[in-house]
Formats: sequence, structure tokens, C-alpha cells
Amino acid sequence: MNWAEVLGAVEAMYAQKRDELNALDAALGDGDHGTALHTAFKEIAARAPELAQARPAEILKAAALTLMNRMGGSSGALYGTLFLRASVEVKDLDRLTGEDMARMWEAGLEGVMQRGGAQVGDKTMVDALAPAVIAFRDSISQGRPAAEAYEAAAAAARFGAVKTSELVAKHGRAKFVGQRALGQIDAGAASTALLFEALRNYWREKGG
Amino acid sequence: MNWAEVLGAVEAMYAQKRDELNALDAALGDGDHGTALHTAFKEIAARAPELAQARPAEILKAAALTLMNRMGGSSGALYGTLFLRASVEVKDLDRLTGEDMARMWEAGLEGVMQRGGAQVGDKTMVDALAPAVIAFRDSISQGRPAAEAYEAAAAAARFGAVKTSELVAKHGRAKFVGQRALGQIDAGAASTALLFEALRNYWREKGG
Amino acid sequence: MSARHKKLINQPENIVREMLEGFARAYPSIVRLTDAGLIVRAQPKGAGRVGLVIGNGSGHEPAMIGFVGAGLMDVNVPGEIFSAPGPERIVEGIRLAERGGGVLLCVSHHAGDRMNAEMALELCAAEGLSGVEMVLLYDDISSAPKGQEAERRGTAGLFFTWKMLGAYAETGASLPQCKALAEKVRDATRTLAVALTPGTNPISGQVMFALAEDEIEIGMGVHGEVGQGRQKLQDADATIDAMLPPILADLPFRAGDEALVFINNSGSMTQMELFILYRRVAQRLDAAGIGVYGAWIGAYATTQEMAGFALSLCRVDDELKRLWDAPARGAYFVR
Amino acid sequence: MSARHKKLINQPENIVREMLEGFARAYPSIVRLTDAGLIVRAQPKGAGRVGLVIGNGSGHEPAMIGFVGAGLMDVNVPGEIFSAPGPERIVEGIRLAERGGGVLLCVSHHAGDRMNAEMALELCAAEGLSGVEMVLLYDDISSAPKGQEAERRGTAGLFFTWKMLGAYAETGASLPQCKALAEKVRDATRTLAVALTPGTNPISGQVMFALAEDEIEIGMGVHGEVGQGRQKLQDADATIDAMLPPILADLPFRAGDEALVFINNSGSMTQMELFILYRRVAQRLDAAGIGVYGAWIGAYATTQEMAGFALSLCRVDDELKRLWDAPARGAYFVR
Ligand SMILES: Nc1ncnc2c1ncn2[C@@H]1O[C@H](COP(=O)(O)OP(=O)(O)O)[C@@H](O)[C@H]1O
Ligand SMILES: Nc1ncnc2c1ncn2[C@@H]1O[C@H](COP(=O)(O)OP(=O)(O)O)[C@@H](O)[C@H]1O
Ligand SMILES: [Mg+2]
Ligand SMILES: [Mg+2]
Ligand SMILES: [Mg+2]
Ligand SMILES: [Mg+2]
Repeated sequence: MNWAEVLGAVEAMYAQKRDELNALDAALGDGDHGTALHTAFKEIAARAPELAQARPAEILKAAALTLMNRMGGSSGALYGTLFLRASVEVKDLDRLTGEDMARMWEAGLEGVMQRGGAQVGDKTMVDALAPAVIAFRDSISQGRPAAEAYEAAAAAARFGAVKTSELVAKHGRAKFVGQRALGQIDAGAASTALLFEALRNYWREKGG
Repeated sequence: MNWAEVLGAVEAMYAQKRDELNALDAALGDGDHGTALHTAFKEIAARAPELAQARPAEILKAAALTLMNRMGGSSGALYGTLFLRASVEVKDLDRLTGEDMARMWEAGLEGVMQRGGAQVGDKTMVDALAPAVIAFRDSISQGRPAAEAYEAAAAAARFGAVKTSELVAKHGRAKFVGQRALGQIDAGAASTALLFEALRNYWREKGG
Repeated sequence: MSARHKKLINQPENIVREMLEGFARAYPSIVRLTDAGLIVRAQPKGAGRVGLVIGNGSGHEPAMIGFVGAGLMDVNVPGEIFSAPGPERIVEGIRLAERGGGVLLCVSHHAGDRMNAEMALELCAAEGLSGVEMVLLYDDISSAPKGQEAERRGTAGLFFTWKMLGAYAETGASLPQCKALAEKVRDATRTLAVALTPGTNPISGQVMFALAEDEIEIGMGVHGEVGQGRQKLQDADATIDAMLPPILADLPFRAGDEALVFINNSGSMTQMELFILYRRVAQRLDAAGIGVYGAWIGAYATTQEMAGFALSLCRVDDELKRLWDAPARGAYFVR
Repeated sequence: MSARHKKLINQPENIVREMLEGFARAYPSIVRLTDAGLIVRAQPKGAGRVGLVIGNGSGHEPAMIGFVGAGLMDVNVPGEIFSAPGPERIVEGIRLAERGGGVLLCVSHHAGDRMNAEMALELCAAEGLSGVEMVLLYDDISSAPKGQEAERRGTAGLFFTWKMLGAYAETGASLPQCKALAEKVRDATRTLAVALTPGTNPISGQVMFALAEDEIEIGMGVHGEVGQGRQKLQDADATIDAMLPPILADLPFRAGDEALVFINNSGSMTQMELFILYRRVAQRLDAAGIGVYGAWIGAYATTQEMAGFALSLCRVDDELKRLWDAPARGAYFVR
């Protein structure tokens, strides 16, 4: 697979779901999550041609820097950290195996949790990211192909995102709405679920 | 007649018409004309006991100073000038004849026109005051009693006030609404008409 | 409409007095509140200097109370909300400003202010108080056509006179010189304002005017007086492109001139908008060959929480530049 | 609701860049805008002194761009509207502020600002840029209970740190000393805010929160973050009577203490209201035996045109008094 294409697929997903993510963020935060993510991924996708021949780690790093430096805010830092740590983990590899990707996402998750200080249950993107990464790792450790591992990861992320509606937030702007957050899905958890849905769709199509 | 009582009658009139005057002023100005006038006259009326034995000129001067200094704004200056010039004209008199009052109101009118620079037809209180003063003077010069002169003055003032609705303002805040003033009665003209109505009612009751 | 009816005040009838008390308590090293409710300099200016007094309706804060101080005004006589103070209070202000050099009574041209100032001068004459002069200040090009400048209203652009006259009086200039300088600044200043949304009168709670959601009014006065008419809301650049040419044409400002530029926030404009507007002003002045000697952007003469702004230019020569640069220490203007 | 949807801007995506251009053009003797969109002092501070950098989301103007200048900050790194700048830009700011004495990165405590600052420090370390420290600033007592001060948000009360730390760095204090001083001011400051009506996001046009016509929210954050809950609108005195005791109890401020008092306008409050509110603060502090060393009232850290205010107190000793009184020359803070 081509990671420039993968990120293009993520961009397409966010293009479609931008307003939905904004609406989720508006309920608990400042309503910009979809636009912020989509704008960053548009910029990443625009650089796809020049990165077409690059190693996965370079492509992931370019995405990370755009997320960090152009998206800004909390989620720019968090998504940036996710991709940056992922990139460091697979540095110098020309092609990523399922095992490589499992380590890569584990490193990304660790970075996000360290950066943001959020645990599972705090109603953040971690509530989607942690189950996704764990499901991915389990599938790979059981010898499944990456495409199947992404099926499991996407399902787990979606489930984790939906479950955030039962939680009260401990981080991000949503922290400041207190009990009012009950019944609302966290925007960052939703966008992480969409990220893994885009990855799943890509692997479904391209196999691997 | 007792001028402290006269001013009390004016206060009662403005108490009743305050909101109406505010509404007229709101259409073309800042909506405070009724409140401003009534507040000033309440203060004047409150001083009635201490002024009960004073000469007319002293009572009129006290009213003038309250209007000038407590009411403020354009109409404080104009009504203040009206009563101040009136007071100067009848200085030292113990009792005012019809002729005294005719001179007194003429002096007041002159003061208002000089102070504000408005002519008849400029859509201001002068449009009520000038006809009232002229009607009063005519009646007195024809040998009528003051009560009758006030009947004529009040009718003339009312007519002049109503006619301001056909005019475009050249002074005061109403000047800045331009053609929009058409169809609206000027608040200051209306309050002057009410002043002469209060005087008329007083003389009707108390004779003189 | 987006008028704000929620205000944090106490009894409306005490609004001016309580405001002045709070203001004076906040800046005791700069101003003092007299029993009669006048704002005077905490440290009077040097003996023999010309005293500067200005009266005005309240509701425009920080004007003019915030412009009392060293290098600025000596006394401000606040009236009730949007209503000129009466003559007795103005005379009291003149007395307080007298330091042996005479007193210049500055009048922002509004009918009520002019009439009350004239009565105050008559009272001064009657009481034998001599050495008192009055100067009428105006700047708003929308309130009367060119050629009838003396009919115009005083608005935010008077800021330049407060500053420069304040500096000039500190130099020991005589009363006639001070009056001439005030007229010079006035005659070099032109202002045009625009309103987006109304303020509310804090006492009556009444909205000061109505504007449709997509309308603005160019030329709106500081009490909501109607200007040149309503226009559709445009973007920031187009708004400046509509406002600047009449200002430049009126003086006229010409290529090679140097000017001070002032953008006054009428109340609830964001600084962000004002900076974006100023950016266009600077671009247009560059294109017109007019130099910017200095710029000043902020809320100095408000109309409660009205959203809108006034754009004001003052052409400066060496004398005015020196006066603009001179130190000043008011509660709301430090230089 | 009384939100203002009419804004005088151009293309929303250019809003921050155009604002910065306008700002920098207006105050060229004080600040300079870099190609990367950073605001830096026009005249760098003396060699060997500690450089002071602060980043923040835009939309709070004049904060922090207006606090760059002599005796204040050296560099401000503006982010997009209400969004922290990314680490690369912060590193750029750190580079620009370096004068040989190291750099203190000041962070107004919000998750995004903290995370991006931490990443910036990691980048500095990776690039071998040494002598860079970070200090987290917070003041809002409504955002976390006493005992968990380090969880609190940074709001308007950071004003005191900008001013005093700015003055301190000019004295030649070392980087560890500067950091300790910033913490000292922070730990002596307590703030509580109240919101009456919302601002609108200038890009999305979205109203930031909803409040009923007779409701206020005590503890509302500078981005509309929920505070301690809604209350019925009361008069000015009652509002202060509700806000001041928790502020005093939190530090606590005690009889005999001296404090600076700051009332920050969130956007469209009138100065009149703020003075009336301050009057009550002064009365209550008198009664509590707390001395007011100085007061400051104005719009310094806004949330667009939100109506509301923050009340902030800083307990001062002789060192902090000296730093408060020291000269400062930013575009929006002159002392
Ligand atoms: N400390 C944190 N740890 C993990 N995720 C966080 C944290 N803070 C915020 N988030 C995530 O970021 C999302 C908000 O992102 P976004 O709207 O882009 O940022 P901002 O709040 O700066 O506008 C939240 O929904 C939440 O999932
Ligand atoms: N120059 C003037 N000459 C005569 N009357 C005037 C003049 N200016 C204003 N007025 C009168 O004053 C009235 C407004 O009074 P008021 O509302 O009390 O004052 P303000 O305009 O200061 O609020 C107008 O309706 C008009 O009749
Ligand atoms: Mg958000
Ligand atoms: Mg009126
Ligand atoms: Mg009035
Ligand atoms: Mg955001």
C-alpha cells in the first residue's frame, strides 16, 4: 500500500464528515473540530504527489508536522503526536507489515496519552484510539492479515466512540460543560473512529 | 394667583403626559423629553412650600434654575431660558397683571429663540410657544382677562404643536432624522402646548 | 436586533454618580471627584497656565472623564446620560480649572452643549468671572455639508483636540493662543462614523435605533443621530473604500500631507475588526501618497455598547506633531 | 439572544493575517510583524536579558499582541481564532526572543496551549536550543477547586504576570529568577469572570454559548467554557457581592494585605458598568481591610464581543509593587 494514498483516503473521509464532526464539537467544545481536521488533511493530501515515492515514515512525519503546525489547538497536537510517534516507530522501513503497523499504532497511542494525559474513560479521542490499537494488535498477534486487523480496529474504535456518550469529560473544552456532556459523543473520539474507518476501507479495497 | 401652585399644576400635567412626551421624543430624538421635564418639575413642585410666600419672579427664577441645572440638555436650557427671562421681566412685582404676563411671555419667547436659534417653522417648541405668546398678547391688548388670554394661548399652542407634524426639523436631535420627521409631532412643541394647557386649566379654576 | 438589555448597574437614577465614584476610586493618582460630581485633575496644572474644561453627556465613557490629567483636560463636567450638563455645573468647572491664566471652555458641538455653555458664559460674565473663552469643536462630515463646517457635530475626532490642546496649554500658551490652537486642530480634522448595531440607553433600556441584520448606517452620530443613509453591510475593505474618499475630499487631504489616523470603537466592535479596517486605511493612504504620522485604535468615545466605529484623520504640521508626541497622563490616555 | 453576527471583516480565512497586518502597521514604533506572522518588539531588549514569549489563540485582542513592547513581552505567537499555535511557530518565537539570556515560554493554561508548548520544548531540545524554560500560568478559580490550582485555566488575570514579569526581565534577572517571579505573580493572583451575552466566532459565525435574557454565568472561561453555573441577573452590587468573597477566600486575601485590582472587559461591556462594578469592589475591600495598591479597568483580554467581565486580584509585596510601577510601552499597555 501507498501511505500517500492512505492519507488521501482519510482526507476524503473527513471531507464527507466535516460538518458532522463540527456539530459534535459544537455541542461540547467550540465547533471547529471537523473543519480543523479536514483543512489539515487537505493540505496533507495536496502534498501527496511530491511524497508519492517517499518511505511511509516520511509521509507520516509530513502529515504529523502539518497536523501539529497548521491545525494547531489540542487536537492538532494530539493527532500530530499520533502520527509523529508512529513515524518514528517505523523509521527507515520501506514497507510496513502488520506487525510494523501494530507497533506503530501502539507508539502513537502511547504518545497521545502521554501528551494529553487522558486515560480511557475520560471522554476523549483516547476512548476510540485505545480500543482500536488494542484490537489491531490482537488481530495481528493472532496472525490475521492487516485488512482484517483494520476491520477489528474500526469496529472497536466506533464502539469506543459511541460509548463516550455515557461519559463526563475530564479533558479538552468538553471538560468545562460538566454533566451536560452526558448523552453526547466526543468529537475527537468520533474523528478517530472515522480515521480507522478510512483505513479499513482502504485495506478492504487494496487488500494487504 | 399663586405661582408656586401654578408650577404645581404644570407638574401634574407632565406627570400625566410624561410617557406620551417620551414616545414623541423617541420617534425623532432620544426619548427622554417627558421624563426630563417631569423630573425637573417634580423638583420644582417639591420646593413649593418654601417658595409659597415668594414673589412670582423668585418662583419663576427658582424654576428656571432647576430646569437649566437639573434637567440639562437642550430643552433644559430652553425651558430654563424661558422661565429665566420671564422672571427678569417681572422682577420686583408682587402680583402679575395680564399685561405683566404678556410682557413676561414675550421676553421668554425672545430668549428661547435667541438661545436656540430656531424660527417658527423649524419644528421645535418655538412652533407652539410663538403662537401661544402672540395669542396671549393679542387677547390682553384687546382688554380680555388673563383666563381668556390663556384659553387663546393654549389653543394656539396646541394648533402650532399639531402643525409641526408637517415640518422637517432644523434643530435638536430631530434635525438628524431628516424627512423621517414628517408626520411626527415635535416633542418640545407638544410639551409647550401642555404647559399652556396647564396654565389655562389653572386660570379656568382660579379665575383672575 | 442584537441590542443588549442586560446591564450590570444598580438603580438607574444613580448610574452617573456611581460610575463617577468608581472611576475616581480606581484612578486616585490621576483624578478627583468633587462633591458636585465633577472630575478634576488630582494634581492641578502649574499656576498661570490656561485651564481646560469640557462638559458632555455621560454614556460615552471613557470620554471625557478618561481624558482629564496632565497634558490633557483639567476638568470634565459630566452631564446625565446623553444630556449636556447645566450652566451652573459648567461654571463650577470653570472655577476649578482657573489657575490664573484664564479658562478655555471646550464644547463638543451639540445643541444642548452649546446652549448650556453659552448660558455658563453669561453666568460667568454676570458674576464678574473674566478670562473665560469658549471654543466650539466639530468634526463629523456627515452632519452638515462642506462650507457649513460650523454646523457640524462634535464626535470622536475631538480626541485630537483634547490631546494637542492639552499639551499646548501645558507649555504656558495664552488663552487666545490656546483657543486658536483648538481651532487649528479642529479645522484639520475630519471624521466619518458607521454603525452596525445599536446601543441601549442604560436608564430607559430603549434601543437607540433599529438597523436590519444586513444594514449599516454611514454617518451615524454618537447618540444614534441619523447619518447619510443606510447601506448594505459590505466587507471591511469595501466599507473603508466607501468611507475614506469623502473624508479625504472634505479637508481635502492631498498627496504629500501627513496625517494622524484614529479609529474609535463605538462600543462593542472587536479590536480584530478595527485592525482589519485599519489595514485597509493604511493601504489606501499609501496609494494616495498621504503619510501616516501615527495611528491610534481603541474605544475612546463610546455610545454605550453600540457596534460601529469612527474613522478620523487629522492633518499635522510640525507644531501639531510635537503636541501629539508630548507626554500625557489621563486614566484612559497615556502617551 | 443578543449575539452580533454582523462583523466587518473580509475573507474569514484571512482574518488573523489581516488583523496582524493592520495592528503592526498601526504601531510600527512598538511592534513588527514577521513573515511567519509573529509579533515581535520593534526594538529588541538589551543583550543578555531573558526573552519572554507567549503564544495564544487569536480572537482575544488586544491580548496578547498588545502586550509586546519594552517592559512587557518580547514575542507573541498568535494562533488561529481560539486555537493554540503549533510548535514550529512557537520555536520560531523562541528563536526571535533569544538575546543571550535564555527564553521563558509563558503558557496560559489551556490544554492546547500546554501541549503545543511542550512539543515546542521537545523540538528545541532536539535542535540543541538550550536555555529555554516554560511556565504554566493560571488564575481562574472557577476552573478547578482550591488545592488543584495547577489544573486551573489561564484567563484575564495573567495580565499581572505579563506586566510584572516584563518589568523583571528588563532588570537583568536570570532565567530561573524570571520563572520564579512568574510563578510568584501567578500564585498571588485570583480571577473570577462572569458572562452576560455571548460573542460569535468570527469565522464560523457561531454563537459561543446561549444564556437566557435574565441569566448570567459566573465562572465562564475566555472561550465560553462553562463555569460554576447559571444565576439570575442581579444588580451590579449584588454581582460583586457574589463574586468577591470566593476570590478573597481562595488565596486567601486577608485584612492588611495590599492588592492590585483588575477588571477586564470581555468585549462589549460599557466602561460605565465596569466603573459601577469597581465602586462596589472598592467598598468591599475597604470593609475587608484590604488595601488597593492600584486598579486597572479596561478591555485587555476579550472574547470577541462577549458581554461580561473578569475580576482579578493580585496580592503585592514591595517587589511586586516596584515591578507594577515600572515603565512599560506596549501598543495597549503603557505605564
Ligand atoms: N487532553 C486530551 N487528551 C486526549 N484528547 C483530547 C484532549 N483534549 C482534547 N482532546 C480531544 O480533542 C477534541 C477537540 O478537538 P478540537 O476541537 O480540534 O480542538 P480544540 O478544543 O482546540 O478546538 C476533543 O473532542 C477530544 O477528543
Ligand atoms: N435649537 C432649538 N430651539 C428650540 N427648540 C429646540 C431646539 N433644540 C431642541 N429643541 C426642542 O427640544 C426638544 C427636545 O427636548 P429634550 O428631549 O428634552 O432634549 P434632548 O434633545 O437634549 O434630549 C425638541 O423636541 C425641540 O422642541
Ligand atoms: Mg474544537
Ligand atoms: Mg430628548
Ligand atoms: Mg436627552
Ligand atoms: Mg478550536
